[in-house]
Amino acid sequence: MDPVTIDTTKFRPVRKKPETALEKLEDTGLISTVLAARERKGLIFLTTVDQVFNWARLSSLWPVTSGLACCAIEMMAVAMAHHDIARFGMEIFRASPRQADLMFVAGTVTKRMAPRVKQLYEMMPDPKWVISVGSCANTGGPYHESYAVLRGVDNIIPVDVYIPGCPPRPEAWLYGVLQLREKIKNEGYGAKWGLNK
Amino acid sequence: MMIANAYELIVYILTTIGVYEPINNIFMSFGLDDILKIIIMLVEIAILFAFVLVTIMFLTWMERKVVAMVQSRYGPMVTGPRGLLQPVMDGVKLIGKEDIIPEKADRWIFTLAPFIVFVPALLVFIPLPFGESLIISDLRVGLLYIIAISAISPVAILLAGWASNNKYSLLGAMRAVAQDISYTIPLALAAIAVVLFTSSLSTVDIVNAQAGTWFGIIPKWFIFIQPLGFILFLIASIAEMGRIPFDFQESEQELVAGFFTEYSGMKFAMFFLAEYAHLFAVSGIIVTLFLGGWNGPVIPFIPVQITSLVYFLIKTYAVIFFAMWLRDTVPRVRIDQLLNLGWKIMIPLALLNLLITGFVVTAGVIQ
Amino acid sequence: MNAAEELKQALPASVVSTGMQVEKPLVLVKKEDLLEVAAKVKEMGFDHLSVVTGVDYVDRFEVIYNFFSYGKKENLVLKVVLDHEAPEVGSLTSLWKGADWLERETYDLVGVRFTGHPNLTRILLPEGWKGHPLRKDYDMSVEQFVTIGEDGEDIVSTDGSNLLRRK
Amino acid sequence: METEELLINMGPVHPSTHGVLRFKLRMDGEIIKECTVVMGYLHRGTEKLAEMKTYLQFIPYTDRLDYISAMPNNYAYVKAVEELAGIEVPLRAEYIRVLTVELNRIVNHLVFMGSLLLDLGASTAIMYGFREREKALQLYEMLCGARMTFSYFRIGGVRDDLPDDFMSKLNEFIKDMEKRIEDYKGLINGNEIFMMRMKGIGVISAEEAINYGMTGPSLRGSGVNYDIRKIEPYSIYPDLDFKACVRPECDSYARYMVRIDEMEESLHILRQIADTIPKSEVVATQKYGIAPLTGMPYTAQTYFPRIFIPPAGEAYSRIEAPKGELGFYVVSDGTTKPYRVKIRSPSFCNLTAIPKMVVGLKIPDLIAAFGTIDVVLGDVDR
Repeated sequence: MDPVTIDTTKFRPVRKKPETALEKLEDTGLISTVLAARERKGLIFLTTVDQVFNWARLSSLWPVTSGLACCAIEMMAVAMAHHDIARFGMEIFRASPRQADLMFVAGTVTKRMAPRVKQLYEMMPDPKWVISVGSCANTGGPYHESYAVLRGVDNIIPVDVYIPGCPPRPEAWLYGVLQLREKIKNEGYGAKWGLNK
Repeated sequence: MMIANAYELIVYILTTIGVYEPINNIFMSFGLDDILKIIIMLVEIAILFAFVLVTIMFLTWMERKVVAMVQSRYGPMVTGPRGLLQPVMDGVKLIGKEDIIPEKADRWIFTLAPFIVFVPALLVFIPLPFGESLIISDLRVGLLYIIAISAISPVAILLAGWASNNKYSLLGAMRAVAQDISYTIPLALAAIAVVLFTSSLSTVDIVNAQAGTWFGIIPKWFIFIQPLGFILFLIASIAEMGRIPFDFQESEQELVAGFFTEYSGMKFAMFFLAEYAHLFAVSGIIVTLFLGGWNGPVIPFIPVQITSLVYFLIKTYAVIFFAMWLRDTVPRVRIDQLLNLGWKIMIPLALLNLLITGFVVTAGVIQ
Repeated sequence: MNAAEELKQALPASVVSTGMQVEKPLVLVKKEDLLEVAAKVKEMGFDHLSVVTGVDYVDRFEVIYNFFSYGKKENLVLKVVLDHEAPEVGSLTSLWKGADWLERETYDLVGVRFTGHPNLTRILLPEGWKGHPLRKDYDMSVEQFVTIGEDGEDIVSTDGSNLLRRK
Repeated sequence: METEELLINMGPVHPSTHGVLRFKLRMDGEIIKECTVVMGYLHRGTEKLAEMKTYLQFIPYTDRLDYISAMPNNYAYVKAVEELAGIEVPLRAEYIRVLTVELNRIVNHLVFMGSLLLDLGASTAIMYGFREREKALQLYEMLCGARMTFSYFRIGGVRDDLPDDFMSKLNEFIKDMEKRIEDYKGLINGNEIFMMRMKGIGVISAEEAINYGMTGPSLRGSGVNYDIRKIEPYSIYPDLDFKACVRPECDSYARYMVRIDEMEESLHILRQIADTIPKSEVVATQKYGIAPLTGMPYTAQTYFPRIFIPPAGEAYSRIEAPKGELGFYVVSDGTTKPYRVKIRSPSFCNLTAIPKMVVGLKIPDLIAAFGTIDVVLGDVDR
C-alpha cells in the first residue's frame, strides 16, 4: 500500500478517559505508567507510597566515595563545576558506605580488590544501587587477559546500570545516572527487598 | 500592655479576637482550670519545633547552594524549583533506608545516642528570643541554660562513638569531646563579659540592653563594646558547632565520617539534623549576645513582633552565611593545633577580656 | 674513560665484562661480588638507584640495576646473571633504601630472591599467590581468587565460590 | 599508666588515599608509631600484558598507568622504543610532544593542588583546579578526541598533526591560566591554616630523599636540583628557556610550592613552543623493519608501520614526568612483541619514603604528607 494514501486518522489510538483515582493520577503524568499497570493487576498495593519513596530515592542518590582507578578521576570531573552532578542532588559523596545509596564501581576491579568491593556493597543499607562504570568494571576491558583482574564486577555484585567507555565521558556518566533514575521510578516499594517480584 | 513571652502573646491574640474567654469558660465549667493553658503551651511548642525543623531543612538546602555558589556551580536544581524540595527528598529517602545496627555494637546505647544528640539541640531554642515577646520562656538563667544544654551533646557523641565499636568512630568521638570541653570555657567566659554589662543572665534582658543608639547612628550592640569578646565567641562557637575549620568530629578525609561512621538511615539523619539545629541555635545566640538581638529600626503600622522577628532572622542568616562561607574557603586545622589555640590563646584572651570589662563596668565608663 | 671501565680497573676480579646499553656504560658483575661492587659504585658517587629489573631468559635470570650520579651526572648499569633453578642475589637495601620495594617487587613478579633483604615478602600480589607472573612459564590458565580472612588479610585460593555470584 | 597501642587500618577504600592504597598504622593515641604501606589493590599486570601485545598495542596501556597525566607515560614508552631501535623523530613531532607533556604537567599539578586541599578539608580548590583542567582537556580533545587516555604518541612521532585552530585556543588557555595561577597563589599560599598544616610536616632531608630514590617535584622540594629535563636533556628541552624549580625547606609546603612554580614554568615553555613551532612531518618517514606478513620492506610512508620489529637489545629511557622520573626498560628479542617491559614509576618509588616520613606525626599529618607526594595508584601498582 502506498504510504501516502493511508488515512492516519483511522490509526490514531483512542485513549480511555481516566475514571478511577489511579487513572487520573496516571493521566497527570506524575506517576509511573508501569507501576499503575502493576497496581491494576493487583501485583502491588502501595502505589502512592511507592511513588513518593521512589521520587525521594531517585532525587537523593548519595554515592559512596570509592574510586578504584582511572574512571575515578572522571567521577571527580562529573562532580566538579563543569558537569556538576549536584544538580541531581548527588554531590553528597559519603565516605562511609552506611550512609550511601549508590556505588559507582569506577575502575578496574582486581582480584585483590574484589572481596573488598563486595564487602563495601554488603555494608550499604538497602535499598542500594550499583552503576558499573567503564570497560574494566563491565567486562575487564583492556585488562581482560590479565592474571590479576576480575572480568566484570557483575561476577560478584548485582549491577543496575552499565556505562561503557574507557573511561566514559562525563556526559555518558550523566546519561547513566539518568537511566538509573528511570529505573528507580519504575520500581515497586518492596522491589529491593524481593517482596513483589 | 507588656507581653513577656509567646504564651502571653497567644492569649493576647485570642483575647483580642474574642475567643479566649468563651473557650476558657467552657473548660472552667467542667472544672478543668489549667487545660487551656496546657493546650496553648503545647501549641506554641509545636509551632517552635515545626519552625525549627523547617529551618533546618532550609539550611541544608542553603548550605548546598552556598557551596555551589562559592565553587561556581549550580547546586541542586532538578528536584523542585531551584532544588528546594531536595531536603524533603533526602529526609523521605532516609526514612525508607534500612536501619543497620552493627553486629558488634552496643545495641541500646547505639540506638539511644542519636536521640540524646537531637533532643538538646531542640531544647536550646526554649530561651532564645526570636523577636519582641516571641520567646517560649524567658528563663532568668537563660544564658546558663543554653551553655549547659549544649554541653550534653559531647556526652551523646561519646556514647555514639563508643557504642559503634569502630576505631574511627571512637577517635572522632574523643576528638569531639576534647574540642567541646576546651571551647566551652572561652565561650562561657566571652558570654560572661556581656553579662557584666546587663547584670542579668536572661536573654531578653540582654537584648533589651542593646536597644537604642549612640549619637543616633551607632546601634548599642555589644559587638562595638566587646569586639574581642565577639571574635572569641564566634571562633569558639564555630568550634562548638564542629564545622570546618574545626570539624574534627567527622573530618571526612581523616576519619571517614567520624563518630557517625556506622550510623545509617534515620539515626544518621538525626545527627545531621542536630548539626544544623545547632548551627541555627548558635547563630541565634551570637545575634542575641552581640548583634542586638531583634532590635532594629521601628517601622510604623507593622506589629513589632513581626518586624523584630524579621530583624532577628536577617541577622541570624547573616551569621549562618558567614559560617557556610568559612566552611568552603579554609582548610581544616589539626586537632592538637586546635586544642593549643583553645587553651593557650583563647582562654587567656577571654580572661583578659573579662578583666578589662570588669574595670570598665566598675569605673562606669559606659552606661 | 667511562664509569664502567673505571669500575673494572678498581675491581678487576668482580667484573666479568663491560659494554654499552645504548648510551649507558654497562658492567656485567659476578653475582657473588654484587654487594662489594655496589658499595664501590656508591663510593664513586652513584647515589641514585633508578630501577631494579629482573628478566627471565628461560635459561637464566638477569637482574639489572640502573644508577645515576647527581654529582657527576652520569649513568651506570650493573647486570648480574643468575641461574634459573635458584635465582639468588645479595640485597642492596643496606646501601640504597629505595632498593627495598624495588627488590620486593622483583621478587614478587619475577621470583628472584634477594638474600639479606629485611622483609622479602610479596608487595603487589597478595601473600600466598602461586607462581611469579613475569616468568615465562607462569601458568595463565589457572584462575586465582582472593578472599578476606578473619584478620583482614588476604587469602588466595583457586576456589572463587564464596566470592562469585554465579558458580 | 598502662596504655594500649591502637592499630588503625586506613584503606583500601578511604577518602584520602587517592584510590586503593592501604596504610596499617600502629598508633599511640593520635601519634603514629609505625606505618606500613600495603599496596597492590590496583595491580593489573601491565608488565605481563606488555609481553602479549605488539609494540604499538602497548601504547594504550601506558595511558592507564598514571591516568592523570597520560601523555608523559606515552612519551616515556615510545622514547624507550625509539632509543632501542634508533629512530629519529621529526622536529615538529618533538615540539608537539613537549607541548602535550607540558600541558599535562599543568593538568597534573592542578589535580594535585585540588586533591591536596581537599584532603586538608578545603573543598573549593579542587573545583577550581578541575575547572581549569576541563579547559586543558578540551585542547586534548581537539588533538586526539580523548579526555584522559590519549594514546596520542606513536613510535616515531605523534598520531596526527595539530588541528588548525589549536594554537589560538592554546594561546587563550595560556592567558587564562596566567590569571588563574595568580588566583591560586592569593587564595592558598598565604592562608594561615594551610601554612600551619604544611610547614614542618613530613620533613625528609636531601640525603634521605636521594637514598629512598625519590624523584621529581618531591625531591626538588628537598632542595636537590635534579630535573631530568635539565640534567640529561632530551627532545627539544635544550633549546627551551626554563628553570628547574627547587625549594630548600624539605617539608610538605616546599613540595607544594615546587609544583605551583612548575605550573608557571610549564606555561612559559608552552608560550615558547607556541611561538617557535616549526613545520615538518609528524611521524618518522624512514624505512624501519620488515612487514612480517608480506616479507616486503616498507616503503616510505606517512605513517609508521603498525607491525614493527626493533633490533634485539635492551634500553632504559627515562623522562621527567609530572610526578618524577618515569622510566621504561624495554627488552626486545627481535620479534613483534617486547620480551620484557619494566616500568619505573615515580609514584611507586616516591611512596617508599612515606613510612619514614610520618613516624611521630598524626593522622592528619600523614594525609598532608601523603598528599604532597602526589601518588597515583595506577602508577604505584601498575
